[in-house]
Amino acid sequence: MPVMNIIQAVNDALKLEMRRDARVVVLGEDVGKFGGVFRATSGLFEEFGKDRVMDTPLAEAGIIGAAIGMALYGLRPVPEIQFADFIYPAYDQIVNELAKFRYRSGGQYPAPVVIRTPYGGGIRGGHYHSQSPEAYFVHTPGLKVVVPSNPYDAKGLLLSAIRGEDPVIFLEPKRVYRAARGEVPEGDYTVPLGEAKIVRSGSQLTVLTYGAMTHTCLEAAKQSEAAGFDPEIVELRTLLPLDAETVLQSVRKTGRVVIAHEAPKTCGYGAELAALIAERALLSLEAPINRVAGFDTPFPYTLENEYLPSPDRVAAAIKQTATF
Amino acid sequence: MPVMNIIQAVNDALKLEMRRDARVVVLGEDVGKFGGVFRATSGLFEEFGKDRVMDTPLAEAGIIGAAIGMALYGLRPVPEIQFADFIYPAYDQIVNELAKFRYRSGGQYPAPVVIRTPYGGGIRGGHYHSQSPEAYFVHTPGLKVVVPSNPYDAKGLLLSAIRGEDPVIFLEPKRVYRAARGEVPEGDYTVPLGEAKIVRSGSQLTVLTYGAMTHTCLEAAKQSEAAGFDPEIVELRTLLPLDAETVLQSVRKTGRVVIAHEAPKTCGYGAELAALIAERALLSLEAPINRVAGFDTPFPYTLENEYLPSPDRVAAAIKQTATF
Amino acid sequence: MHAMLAKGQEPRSEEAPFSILDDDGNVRGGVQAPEVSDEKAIALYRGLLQVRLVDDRMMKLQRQGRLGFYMLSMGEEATHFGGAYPLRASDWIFPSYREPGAFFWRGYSIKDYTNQLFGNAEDPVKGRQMPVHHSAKWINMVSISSPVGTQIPQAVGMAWAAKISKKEDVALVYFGEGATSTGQFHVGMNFAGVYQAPVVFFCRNNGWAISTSGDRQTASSSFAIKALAYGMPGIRVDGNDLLAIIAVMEDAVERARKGLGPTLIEAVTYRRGGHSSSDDPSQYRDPAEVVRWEAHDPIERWRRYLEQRKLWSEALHEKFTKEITDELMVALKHAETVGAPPVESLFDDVFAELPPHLLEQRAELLAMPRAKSGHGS
Amino acid sequence: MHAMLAKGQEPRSEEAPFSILDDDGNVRGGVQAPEVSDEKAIALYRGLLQVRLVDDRMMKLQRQGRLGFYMLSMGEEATHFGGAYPLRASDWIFPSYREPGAFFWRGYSIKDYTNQLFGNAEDPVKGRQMPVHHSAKWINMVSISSPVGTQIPQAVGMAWAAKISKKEDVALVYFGEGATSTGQFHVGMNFAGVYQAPVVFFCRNNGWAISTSGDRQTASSSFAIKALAYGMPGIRVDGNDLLAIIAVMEDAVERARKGLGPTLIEAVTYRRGGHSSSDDPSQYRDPAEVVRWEAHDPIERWRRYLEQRKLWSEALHEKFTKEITDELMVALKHAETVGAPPVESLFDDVFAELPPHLLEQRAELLAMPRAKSGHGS
Ligand SMILES: Cc1ncc(C[n+]2csc(CCOP(=O)(O)OP(=O)(O)O)c2C)c(N)n1
Ligand SMILES: Cc1ncc(C[n+]2csc(CCOP(=O)(O)OP(=O)(O)O)c2C)c(N)n1
Ligand SMILES: [Mg+2]
Ligand SMILES: [Mg+2]
Repeated sequence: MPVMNIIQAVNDALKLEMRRDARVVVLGEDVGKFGGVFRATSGLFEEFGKDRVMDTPLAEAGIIGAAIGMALYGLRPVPEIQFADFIYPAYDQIVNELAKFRYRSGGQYPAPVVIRTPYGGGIRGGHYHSQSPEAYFVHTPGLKVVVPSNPYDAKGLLLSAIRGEDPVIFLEPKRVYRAARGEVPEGDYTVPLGEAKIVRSGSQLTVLTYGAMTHTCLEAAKQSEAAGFDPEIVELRTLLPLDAETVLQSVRKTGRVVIAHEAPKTCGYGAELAALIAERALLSLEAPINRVAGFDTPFPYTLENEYLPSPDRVAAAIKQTATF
Repeated sequence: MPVMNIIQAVNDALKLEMRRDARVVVLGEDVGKFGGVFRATSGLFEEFGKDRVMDTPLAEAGIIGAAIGMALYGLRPVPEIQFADFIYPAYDQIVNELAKFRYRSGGQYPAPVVIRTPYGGGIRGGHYHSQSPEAYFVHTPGLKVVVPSNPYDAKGLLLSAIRGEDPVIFLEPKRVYRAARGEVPEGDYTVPLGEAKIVRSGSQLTVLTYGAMTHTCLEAAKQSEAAGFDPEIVELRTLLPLDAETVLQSVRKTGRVVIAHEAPKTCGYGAELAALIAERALLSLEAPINRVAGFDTPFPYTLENEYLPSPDRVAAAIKQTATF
Repeated sequence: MHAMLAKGQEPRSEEAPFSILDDDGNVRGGVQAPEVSDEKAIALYRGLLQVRLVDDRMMKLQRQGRLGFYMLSMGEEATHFGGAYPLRASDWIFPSYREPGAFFWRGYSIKDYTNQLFGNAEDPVKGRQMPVHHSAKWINMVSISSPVGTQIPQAVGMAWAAKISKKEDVALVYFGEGATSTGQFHVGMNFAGVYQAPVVFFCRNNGWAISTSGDRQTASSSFAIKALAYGMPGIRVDGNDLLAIIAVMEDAVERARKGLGPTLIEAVTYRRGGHSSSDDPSQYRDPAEVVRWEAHDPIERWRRYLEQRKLWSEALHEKFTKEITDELMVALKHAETVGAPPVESLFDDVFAELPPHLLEQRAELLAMPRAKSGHGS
Repeated sequence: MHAMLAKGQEPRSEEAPFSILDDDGNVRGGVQAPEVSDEKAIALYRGLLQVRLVDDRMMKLQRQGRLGFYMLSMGEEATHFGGAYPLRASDWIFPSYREPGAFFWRGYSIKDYTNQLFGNAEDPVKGRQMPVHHSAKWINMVSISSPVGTQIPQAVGMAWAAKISKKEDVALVYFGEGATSTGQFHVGMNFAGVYQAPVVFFCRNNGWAISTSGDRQTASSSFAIKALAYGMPGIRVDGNDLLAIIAVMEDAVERARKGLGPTLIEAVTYRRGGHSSSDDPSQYRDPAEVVRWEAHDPIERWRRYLEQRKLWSEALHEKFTKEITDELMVALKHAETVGAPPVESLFDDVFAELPPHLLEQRAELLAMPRAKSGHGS
């Protein structure tokens, strides 16, 4: 099986699906001849031409607005937003339009648009190339939200997203775009949306995480292991719909929870996980729910390493929670 | 003391502050001669003229973008967004610009803009005249978020917001714009941001709420009282910064929590409250944390009464939690 | 081509908009009028009349408290039909909330219309949206949205998709002059220019956006001139002159279908009523303005034109009025008796299939005692 | 007035942009050049040179891995000075990331500049933003933002505030031609037209937005023509001709200050380098294009003009080069030795005062072992 990084896996999924389904088109800033600033759409323009791989003017509202119109007409657009930080000019189109089209038309007009966008910190990009906006979308009924952490899932989840009938926000962890490498089957396969994965089994406490933070948590687990702790790590993969069963089962087993994400803590996705657990598994809890998250400040530049939850910080939280 | 409704109290605050401080200006769609679609700016144009009460073209991004520029220059703009549902074209200006200006400029450029906007359901407005977007703003570092429920607080909080040095999202509960009436002192007074209020003392369980839902919860409390329950109701008034002390004290006292808001449940503000409690007061909890919220669907039209958390639903949650 | 300006030629607001019929229904000298068959000309009259009669009734119902909300289009009816008439059935329309006639022209029934207004169990949008927010996929009428301007880039996307798919379909998108101030207008127009998408932008300049007059929206000399910023032709047309609108639309649709790209049409008309049933325009504008515009009524002008063509009679008018009124009465009676959509439908169509959390929330709601839900008021 | 088009007059892209100096630095016949004193003319030369030398050095440092990120403006330097020069110190500038010369002209030191690039403890923005995102309130230079176009309505608001406050201050806002595609451009321009705000919109049309060429941004015949959509004058100027830019800016600033409203300037220039240090333009454009534009270098042109005025000498050039280089070396050495901002500063300036949750988070972080933080690379 070929070894790929996440960018290559995304690229592979796009190529595969565009060959399989003539309705799939790609649009965005610099996605054409140039292949995207992260090269995720590289080679598509050459293979599929300008009618299916479209360089757009610099306007995210136009990219998503046009993608909605295309989807209504029957295409399967997969727009790229160059950085998640630049998705906000399209926020109205996403939150008021894309998310509500099927519902508000009484089911007449589905709008299956898959928005791909790199998110998160760790590339020294300051606050405009580092944000993690997942909570904004999870809180918006009508959107599915997917965050892979590795090439295998990236390809399989993206294929599921494009073949699904719903709008999807597909957040790509740019910090590990190239660093996360792994075997990826060459042909067709899918990873279903809505299924979490236990990436490390453990008995003592549950770590809930997703995206680039999965790697941070795995590193933290190594430290914790060395210190005699045995955390279970659940990688959510899909934030909405959430695989609540897998989460709750793990929590009921361990009775202790650490939640880790990069986004600011207050009202982040971790809040929802904590609330769910406090609602459904309270009696299993033996320790306070511990959130390790970005601080409630804009994303900084120089102090990025202090801002981002590090393996040390996660390991400290594991220790604190396990020994509570 | 004069009796006012919330609209009159907001209007009174604006007039008072515009007389007191020549830097205060108001801008938005139809806020001028017409006095705003809810009449909250009525009479301002006549008194302060077109240079301080500005009808704008139909563009929320322009309203907020221009307000930012005015604030940088030293004015105190209080823009109105006609309905919170139409705030999204300005989302980029709010989330990427307004919220980060002071921070990103190293403290050189504060941007004290107070955005007033009516929010929430209950006026048969369907999903585009009913949304409750507070969580989107609470999750954005750099913004304060305020939600009054009555005329006294509306005036006092708005005056604090305008006199403060930070950007504020000031969400007005339009469902009770006219229905919530009460005595309002004529002259100057403020209600500080960041202080919750116990609107009903009780011993048995804590209900956390804000905005129009405060009234729903008070009604529910009457039902509950009749059924022999004794809930304490904490009205938050400011969502960010949160008065965590008052919340946690009440929870430590009662050991049981119901959280009520109109916004969709998943990743709503209630999630943050639940997470905070599960982090800081877990050992005091005697029952699962119960969230009563809007369902995770777009806001409907005909079935609005089914969608909105009713006094019955809150009372049922109180019973369930109290008897757990 | 009847009236199209050459690319880059500059329309000016001082210039009178393109017009074919004068207020008395005479074809002006020197202009070439489009051919409209007797049958179609009469059908258009019936359509215009239907919008006026339906609007009138609904405003009354709203005042009586039998209907929650309404938006009427009195005085702007010609824009509904002038836009829709020159299109094929396979073309798509992205309407705003003030073009019910475009729905009717394509066969949306008064019954559909009324059921939507009442948000009842037979409402095509299942009671999900406010009154006047229709959606009718079976006739390629796209779901109306409240947020102003959002449909503009969507229409461009649809048109561009048609081009990519090698179909001949054209998009028509309606919006008010207020919408030209939104960022959405700009990005939509700009994309259309760049991709030469087969789309017609139809700006109903009715002079007002709620209480804001057109001259507060922009300092440009007209709305049509904005087309130059996107390398497309823009044209001003008398929005109360159905024949003139048909003419400029025929040109624009032909250009689009031939692959010659988009066009902006500014139809100059007037919002004679309030913005909506919640609005009282006497608070912000001179009633004399309304009176002046009554003299240019688009329906009366079309009537006189038909008279000139010997197609109109009092009897025909009475017949249409009675047919429409009867249909309306039956529809209203029906709409008011049909109940609300089932409670469980609240959770449908958020996604293609109900995910676990919505299944749970549905079960939770169904287990509760039923809330009072007054549909239609 | 040197070159301003009358309101409503239409600029065309086929027309050559307004120009005063030819490539040899001669004043073209028949045009009236603005007066620039000997002293200022020389100072402008020094400024141009400083940008070029600083850019050059920083790109090298970036390649060596000593600097995290950089954006250079090679070939576009005349726009920095042509924009800033005609303003008063009390006027405000809303820059994009590609006008460092405007900062320098107002007295921002190479040391400030370098500290910002390294995000160290002396960085005026406290290490909060990426390199090249300066902010200098003491000289009315507004904080640079990455999101393209957001500064445009902000500049309008500031200008409008000045007007309301009965001050004479004018706003200048810079942006690339790519930014004209954003909704922000549209709403900003439109507000400025409606309120007749004293603002000058300065579009640096450098041909490229990352890999996207100007003709993919819009189908309009020029960028300047877009002014017509907002009822303001638009003018194209040779963006490599400092004297011509000064001329059109003087007109625009004069109009703004007199209460005659906003102006759009399109300065036609060329981005000779990559978009940023992360970009490799050979992947998407013909290197011959770059070579062609080298012949129109704005600094060389100004040098020849000075030569004509007998103001330039090799010795002067050497002197400036040495001064600048020395200053730069000192600044760099300093910047690399100054440490990172203190950890606790992470929580400052989110709000005017630290609210309880940030006090807690700060305490939490300070209690942790210190993370490795490599500023400057
Ligand atoms: C983005 C947005 N902002 C504000 C509103 C509130 N609003 C509804 S209609 C309207 C005026 C629209 O005027 P125009 O575009 O001229 O259309 P008309 O009503 O005249 O047909 C406004 C401000 C809205 N629906 N959407
Ligand atoms: C809203 C937004 N979308 C995308 C980007 C990514 N981006 C940064 S610069 C740029 C191109 C800008 O081109 P132009 O406006 O012509 O300015 P130039 O770089 O040529 O000076 C893009 C697409 C961004 N910063 N902001
Ligand atoms: Mg209008
Ligand atoms: Mg450019």
